[in-house]
Amino acid sequence: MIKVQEKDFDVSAELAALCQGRTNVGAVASFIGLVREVAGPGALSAMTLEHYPGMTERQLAGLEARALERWPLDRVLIIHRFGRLLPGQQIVLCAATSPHREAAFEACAFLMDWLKTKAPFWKLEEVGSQTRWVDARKDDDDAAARWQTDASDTDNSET
Amino acid sequence: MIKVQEKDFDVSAELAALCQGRTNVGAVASFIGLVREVAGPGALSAMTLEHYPGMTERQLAGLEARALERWPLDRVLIIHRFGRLLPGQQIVLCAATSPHREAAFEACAFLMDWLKTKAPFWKLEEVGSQTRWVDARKDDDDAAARWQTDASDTDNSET
Amino acid sequence: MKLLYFSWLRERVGTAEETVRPPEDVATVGQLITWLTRQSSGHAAAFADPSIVRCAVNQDYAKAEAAVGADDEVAFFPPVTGG
Amino acid sequence: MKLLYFSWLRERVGTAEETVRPPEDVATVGQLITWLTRQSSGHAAAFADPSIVRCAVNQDYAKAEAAVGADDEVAFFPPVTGG
Repeated sequence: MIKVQEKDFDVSAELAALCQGRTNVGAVASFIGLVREVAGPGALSAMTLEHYPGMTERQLAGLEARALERWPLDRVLIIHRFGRLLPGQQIVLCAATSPHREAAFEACAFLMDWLKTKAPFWKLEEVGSQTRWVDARKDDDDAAARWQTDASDTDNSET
Repeated sequence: MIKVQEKDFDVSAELAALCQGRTNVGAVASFIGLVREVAGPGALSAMTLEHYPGMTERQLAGLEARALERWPLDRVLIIHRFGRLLPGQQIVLCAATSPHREAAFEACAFLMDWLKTKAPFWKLEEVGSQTRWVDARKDDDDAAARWQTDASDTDNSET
Repeated sequence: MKLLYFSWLRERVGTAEETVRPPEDVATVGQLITWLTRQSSGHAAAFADPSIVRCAVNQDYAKAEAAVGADDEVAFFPPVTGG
Repeated sequence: MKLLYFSWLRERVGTAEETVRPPEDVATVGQLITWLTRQSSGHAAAFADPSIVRCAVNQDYAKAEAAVGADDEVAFFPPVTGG
């Protein structure tokens, strides 16, 4: 399940809904990304997430399908917020449910690595009265690369 | 933080408390273990978790300390329930928070693998009118073994 | 052809969205970028370093050699930083 | 010496807890197990396959060669299955 939304989410409610009536689910691996106060040059006062409506949903749905195909999962959940967020607020929730924990953990890490490098979101940091667009991290590309299985996984490389 | 309790827990509230005021936490990896309805010979009607009060807290505190030493984490949370639980109910919550997601994910998987092989809990399954003690899984020993760094990590092997 | 810009590419071009009619010999993403850089100084600034520009055609990632046509939605943006 | 039993070891021995005074030549976990198997048929059944019995002395895992004394809390249980 994919949700792209401005409003906050409740982790307990979202995970409970994901597992509701799924009697073979023993493992729920999840990840929450929060706005950190630490920015490059000083304390962050806020962060605005811009995204590409339409493409975002399309990319996240493709990511969900890929995870479900690759691991023996029951369900996948990706919630990504957009708009202006304050330090400590929730940005993203990824979860994978499965009969066993290994698949759930691996799929959840996969979802985050790909989301960081494929989902069309851009972060604008506010530090004092200054704003700056966050640069992509080489580390994130490397993290995503470890999951590559074919050439179609390299889509976000140079144009 | 370690909690060994009979009552249920609220994931949102627990994770929010873990991150409260920790402005450098960007990543929260967590795992929830649920009672599966699927047992060996038939549908599970309930499961009772017995544990060793005192040793449980001691082992989980040691596990927490080991994770904090090994990864650049902010905090660790382990909540494990005991008593009689029904299918779909929550057994365990592990979480690790960190500035970055790789450490949080790895530490969370480590916590679960070690908890499965070191924390003194035993599951008694009820299937119809029969009860049986769940056997330890060789897979869990193998999963824990991949984190071993020294001889002291092999404590739960044969007496 | 509908063009969309995001993040600092949007700021440099000066608009989030525009409709263009490039000449017929503009048939790929790479040719479109070359043509766009000549349309304004804002466009030139946006595409000054093509190695940090990503493209999507009809909401899927596309490389320089990908085909583009009059009915396509083409988006340009920096490497993504969500999550 | 205080002994604790958990899970099916508790069921086989027939008690969760007992206090014992083994002879002085019982100085290790392994020697304690050997001595216990002679105390009752329940004890013998509990320790029939030592490879599936785990031990903790004062709440830390202990192997067969670990020392035990009169003031220790010694627990026996099967491989754990929590989580």
